[in-house]
Amino acid sequence: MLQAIADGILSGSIIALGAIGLTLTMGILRFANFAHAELVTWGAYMALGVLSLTGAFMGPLAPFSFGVPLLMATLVAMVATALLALAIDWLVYHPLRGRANHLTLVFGSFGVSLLVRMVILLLFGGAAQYYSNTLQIAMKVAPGLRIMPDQIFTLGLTAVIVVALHLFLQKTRLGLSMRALAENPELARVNGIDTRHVVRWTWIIGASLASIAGVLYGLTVQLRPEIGFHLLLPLFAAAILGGVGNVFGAVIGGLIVGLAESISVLFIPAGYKLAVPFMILLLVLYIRPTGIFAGTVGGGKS
Amino acid sequence: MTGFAAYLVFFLIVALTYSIVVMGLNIQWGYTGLFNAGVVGFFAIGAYGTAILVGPDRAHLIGGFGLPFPIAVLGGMALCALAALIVGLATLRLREEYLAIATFGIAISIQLVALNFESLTGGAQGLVGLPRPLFGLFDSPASYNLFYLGVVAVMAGLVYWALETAVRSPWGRLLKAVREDETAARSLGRNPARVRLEVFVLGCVLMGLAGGLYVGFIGYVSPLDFLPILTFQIWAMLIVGGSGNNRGAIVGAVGVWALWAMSGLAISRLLPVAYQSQGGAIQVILIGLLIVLTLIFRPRGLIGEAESVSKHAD
Amino acid sequence: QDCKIAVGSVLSITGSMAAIGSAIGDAGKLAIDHFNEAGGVNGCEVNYILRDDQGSPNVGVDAAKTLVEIEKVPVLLGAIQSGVSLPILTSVTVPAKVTQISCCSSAPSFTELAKEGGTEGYWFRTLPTDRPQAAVLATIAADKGYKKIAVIHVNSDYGVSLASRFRDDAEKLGIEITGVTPYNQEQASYRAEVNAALQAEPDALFLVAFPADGATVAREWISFGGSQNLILSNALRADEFVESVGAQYLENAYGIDNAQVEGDSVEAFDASWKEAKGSDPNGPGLHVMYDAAAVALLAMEQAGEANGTAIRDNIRKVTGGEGEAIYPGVEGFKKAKALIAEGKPIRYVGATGPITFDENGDVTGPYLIYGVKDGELATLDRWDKARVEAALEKLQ
Amino acid sequence: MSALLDVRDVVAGYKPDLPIIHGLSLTVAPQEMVTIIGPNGAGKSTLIKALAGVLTVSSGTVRLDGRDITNLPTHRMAEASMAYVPQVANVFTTLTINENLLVGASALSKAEAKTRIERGYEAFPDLKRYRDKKAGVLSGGQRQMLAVARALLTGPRLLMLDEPSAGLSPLMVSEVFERLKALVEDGVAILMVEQNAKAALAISHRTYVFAEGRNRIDGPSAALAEDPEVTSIYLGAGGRKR
Amino acid sequence: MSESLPPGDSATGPSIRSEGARRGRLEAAGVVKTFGANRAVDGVSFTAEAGRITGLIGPNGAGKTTLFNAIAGEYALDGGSVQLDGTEIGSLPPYRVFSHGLARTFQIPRPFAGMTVLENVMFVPERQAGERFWNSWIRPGTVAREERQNRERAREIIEFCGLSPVERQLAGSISGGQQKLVELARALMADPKVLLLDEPGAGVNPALLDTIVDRIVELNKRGLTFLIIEHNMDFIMSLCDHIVVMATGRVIAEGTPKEVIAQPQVIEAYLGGAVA
Ligand SMILES: Nc1ncnc2c1ncn2[C@@H]1O[C@H](COP(=O)(O)OP(=O)(O)OP(=O)(O)O)[C@@H](O)[C@H]1O
Ligand SMILES: Nc1ncnc2c1ncn2[C@@H]1O[C@H](COP(=O)(O)OP(=O)(O)OP(=O)(O)O)[C@@H](O)[C@H]1O
Ligand SMILES: [Mg+2]
Ligand SMILES: [Mg+2]
Repeated sequence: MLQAIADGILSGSIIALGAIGLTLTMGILRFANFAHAELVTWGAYMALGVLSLTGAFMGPLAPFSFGVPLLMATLVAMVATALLALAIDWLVYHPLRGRANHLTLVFGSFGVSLLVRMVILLLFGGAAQYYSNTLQIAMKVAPGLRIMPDQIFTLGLTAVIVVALHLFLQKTRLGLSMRALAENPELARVNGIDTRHVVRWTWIIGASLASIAGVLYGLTVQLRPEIGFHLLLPLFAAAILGGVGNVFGAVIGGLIVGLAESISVLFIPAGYKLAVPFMILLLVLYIRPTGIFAGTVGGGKS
Repeated sequence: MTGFAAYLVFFLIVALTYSIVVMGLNIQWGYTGLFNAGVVGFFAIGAYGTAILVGPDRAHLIGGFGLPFPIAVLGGMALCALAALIVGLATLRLREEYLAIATFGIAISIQLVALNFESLTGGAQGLVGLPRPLFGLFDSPASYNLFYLGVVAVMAGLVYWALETAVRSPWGRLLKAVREDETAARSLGRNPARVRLEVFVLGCVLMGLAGGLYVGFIGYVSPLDFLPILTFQIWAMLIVGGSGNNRGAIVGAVGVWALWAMSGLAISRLLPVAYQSQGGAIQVILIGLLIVLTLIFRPRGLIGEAESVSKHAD
Repeated sequence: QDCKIAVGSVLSITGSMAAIGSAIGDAGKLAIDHFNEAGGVNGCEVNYILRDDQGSPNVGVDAAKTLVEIEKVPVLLGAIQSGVSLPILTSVTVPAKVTQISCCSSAPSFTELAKEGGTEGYWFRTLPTDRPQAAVLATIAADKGYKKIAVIHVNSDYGVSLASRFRDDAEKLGIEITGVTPYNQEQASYRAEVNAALQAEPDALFLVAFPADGATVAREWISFGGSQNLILSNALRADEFVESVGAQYLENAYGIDNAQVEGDSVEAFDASWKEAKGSDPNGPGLHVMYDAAAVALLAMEQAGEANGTAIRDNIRKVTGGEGEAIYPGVEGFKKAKALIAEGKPIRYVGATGPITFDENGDVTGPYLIYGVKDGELATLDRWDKARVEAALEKLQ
Repeated sequence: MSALLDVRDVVAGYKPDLPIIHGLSLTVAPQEMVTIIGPNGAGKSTLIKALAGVLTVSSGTVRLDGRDITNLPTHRMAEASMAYVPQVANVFTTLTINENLLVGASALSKAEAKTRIERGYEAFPDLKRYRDKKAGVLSGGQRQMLAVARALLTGPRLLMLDEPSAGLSPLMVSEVFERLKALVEDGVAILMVEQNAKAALAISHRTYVFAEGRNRIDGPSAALAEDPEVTSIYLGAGGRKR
Repeated sequence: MSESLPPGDSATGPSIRSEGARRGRLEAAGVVKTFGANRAVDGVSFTAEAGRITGLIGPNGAGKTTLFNAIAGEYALDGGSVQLDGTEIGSLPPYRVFSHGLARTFQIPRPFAGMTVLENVMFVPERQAGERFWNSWIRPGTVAREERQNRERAREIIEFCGLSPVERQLAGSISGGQQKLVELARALMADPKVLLLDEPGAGVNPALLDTIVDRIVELNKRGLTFLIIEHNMDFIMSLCDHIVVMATGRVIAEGTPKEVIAQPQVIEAYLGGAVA
């Protein structure tokens, strides 16, 4: 049980990390971006590409399983993912934005997600890949409780990112512009906000977060062209549980999803595990149709 | 009848079956604005419901009632209605993306039940050897397919007529009003929750009907038939055809399915053998491109929303 | 050569089986290339048409229908998943009287369908059913002295039936099964399943999986301190799996596969694969796919005509029996063509060793026990038909 | 007096092939308050939107202080020292009052923004009371105040208002109008659309009367208020007793 | 502009119910609606007598719209009760309140943006047979007949509101003032016992407003009860029999128009120097 809880929290933190980027773009650009998952995958593969090009997986930074090269590769991946997001926005979302029906963008993202996933498949092949072939053996921290250092790292990183992002949204002008754009693009423009500029930054931040999530996922699990796609549901569940646009909410949502999955297996047949986050989601939405925390970008204050 | 004609018959059976699903979705999304992303779940309930009722008795399975096919399909539809009622009561308060994720989750859960509830659904193995209606009366599989195409076409035509008539009456206006502004509709004496539930159930029942027809044709169901990708395919059909228009729904179903099938054929013919194994990915890329390009250049789909709902308003 | 014969194949190139699908496709193509080099079938060049089913029955059925009706293939190779093969069989190949040979669909339902007459004899598969696999694995586990075994299996027809047979057999041999945990394919992580299975601290883990997901499960299992006594299903005999998990953790692992270890026929295949691909043919489905294609081609040659019914009726004439042994590769096929031309009986001994189809289209054959030695997949033991049957006998 | 805003033969609309404004010309001098009145659907809001860059001008020119600002991107209008308050949806309901004002001040330095916002609060004490509340909870009139307050933050030379008095209580109407008058005295030119024609004509210098996307009548407000044609068709009787 | 009233029609219910039968006494007693700590409506009691035009005025943020929402069922009451002709409607959802004969307009217009103006208005009548989907299959004749009558009436009301030129435009793409008129048109189409108008005049051209005043007077003569929020004092003064003044969630004055505007607290809170 203890192990299941620890595990749920830790795998929840990866979900949380992905969900932050999703909730942000969803809140500000006002559509459910189904292609967000592909940004996660893209980020993970870009880091792999950098690693294999530079050929380096130098000595890991104990006690973690990764070292400086992966951190550098992650930075490159963040840039590459942001570029991809900007390109997609320019080619697809921009022409679609401002259409009467904002779900047009959702459908556009269906299409984009198919495209990007298949391009990754063509570029990198379908087989599973890893950043490192050495297995990290979990440390026994208490009787019946084992934890991997990488997981602690993930948890810590998530916490740092959330706080930073929250401060960014609440305290900076760009953050305020993002929240204004989220509500009423035309009014934002009338008020002197260059919405294209804000949209660009939203993508850059969202995509960078996605790529970090992708790398961490690849680090603790594995790389395959479908990883993002299969993370999609937990990501959405987390974002919605927390209330769209609410970064703290996304983290809480991610943890709930992670915990629910890992604890549920102890009580119900594992075959139904996939349904558990949804049942929780349904329950929460039934009581609070806007998620646990009412969803507006930045969240927190009322 | 062989060759291309035989394939065409086969193709149309499948495409028209999907067109019924798309019409069901159209009534939900195109007219009422319900973002049902769990299409495949209701298709599955209709299919399994029919399969369990029509199937022969088997020792290790609970079902196997061996009922006549039409009754089994009706049973499958009734089951769908019940499921949609329950799902609808739980989720229809949610807006757009929220509803989408909730229904998506429900579809996954339905598929998991199909996968894990072995004694009822046959589990991962599925239900095998289901009788096909009136199969014995035909001397060749080809003529049987022709007959089945007739059945499916008549059903699709009936559904089209029924929906088109209903949608171009005040009922259609009611759906649109609920879609546009629920608060206003409520202040004008309508109960949007009831309207949405009604439409949701109706749409899902149509999906169930299509599921039943699918089972009758393939003679087999397994959880693999109901992967989430099918929901995406159905949505692509609706978008390409043009939501808010039943003709668009049919055109979209046939068109997208044709593209899907034809692109496979074209790729297997044109692509050098050494690259054949990339063909699948290219095919999916084509579908992705189709969706994106349609949205950009024909935002209302091939046919687009009918301008005025009620024919009486002209 | 100006005539052409098309052979169709429906496999999962994308979708959930993408990781293994395209290599399987290559194995089929290899057999056809070999045959073409040997002179083609009845003097005609064989054209291999591969279609993707994307892991979905609806796409697979449509692809199969195109192959049968438009490309006019007399024989269809595939699909991988039973859930795709079955609807193709019932709604495409049987009605059109086209022979279907699958490399990889292991569901018992095919046997049942065949017994009911539903396949009309058009169905064959070159991999053995799970019954003997489970028996052999359980027997070895008992010999090794494992007392408590946990089972984690992929939640598909393949996983479910192999896991449940293994459970029955192991329990008959006095082994305690501490839990049978299914996992759904392609999830973010299997930590929860692994933890659940770990609760009872079993001596060993029986893992029924495909290489990609299987590696994830195995890595998490080992990371969290699970026993390194692993029992592996046949689909895990793949370099990809060994590399992903790390060979050092697999020293105590053993698994089963349905190929003859040595013998000229197997070496013939391995060598020609290596020549074509530059690597060893380690991966699920390669040997069996090659054999599926080879059997189809030989039957066509034997029949002297390329139609489904003729192929169906001639498959048993070129396998089993008392004829002269034919091995994989160009030379083998040349020899076969010559013998057939002379009207002499042949007997295909394939990449998986001798093949015999029973009346339901199922194959029976010998097994190998694989493991990891010196960082590579290695063969630890072999079980011939007699030994397998003895084990089965004991479990009756 | 050379015009601050010089609009010449502007054609604009929502769809390219369906102009709503058919070649309209109008001027606003510095420190002048100009009113536009006209029936519902005459194209008043459409014109203002076109001037503010929300809609595309398909022909004609718009000059501000001699500079051609036709079809300048909306967000750069503020730089061109022009502010616009839309008729509907003119506050960010999910932001607090204070944040709404901050958005309006995004072109200013932080310190400058702060002092100007404080000045805004002095002018509209109601807003100060709610400064940390989401604007979504404000009443219709309170929103109107917020929108005007925000538009004034950047110290524009030309302020365009689409029905600033709609929904305001009589007390607030006179307050807002007083404030607009004071602004004009401080050097701001105002172009506003009003249906509260009586009050608008009373304080503005000149008035344009629109109908069907065209400029029907224009002239000094005082004169138009007396014009019988304008009165009967556009101003109404101002409420007959029953 | 047509000043005539839509003809009555027996099949869809007469557009104007026969006098006498029409009542519509709305009585609010101690109505409370709070948002968190904010008591937006804080114990409001008043009566809108049947057949009268009652005005509701007060400073911005006084709680007038909130009171409307509470009466119409949009908000659940936090205290007090609302009765329509003696029937408690305070706890009913909006669609039930409407069925009891109370219709309202929104201060910020809520047209069905994706429907034409005509459809917006035709939507209004309740209990249309065609709103049951099976009726279009089994009783197409009835549906068509009803629709014809419905359309005639809708057209007249649209013409009256000056919306004929945009009848076929989507209600989302007409001007702000026109959207307000669509609100009014829908309310008129509803033919209720009591009609709540939230600032019907704001944004409406004054000339058109005059004819709206006439219309309201005429409908009122036939027995329709009105409760009107409006800041246009000319409008209020010329129309209302009775005025209720609210400020900070409470009723601060009540009486005939003349009485009310003379009261110092009303002048201070609401009118300022702008007394008409
Ligand atoms: N949904 C809500 N949540 C919280 N507070 C609200 C909400 N709606 C209104 N309020 C508050 O209640 C008070 C009354 O608002 P209301 O809209 O009823 O005013 P009003 O009298 O209609 O004013 P106006 O004449 O400006 O329209 C205001 O202070 C407003 O901030
Ligand atoms: N969003 C829109 N999309 C398309 N057409 C529109 C839109 N808004 C207005 N129109 C058209 O433009 C015409 C003029 O609208 P506009 O808003 O300019 O009128 P207005 O003079 O401001 O009227 P009001 O006093 O009622 O606000 C309308 O009659 C309508 O036909
Ligand atoms: Mg306007
Ligand atoms: Mg109000």
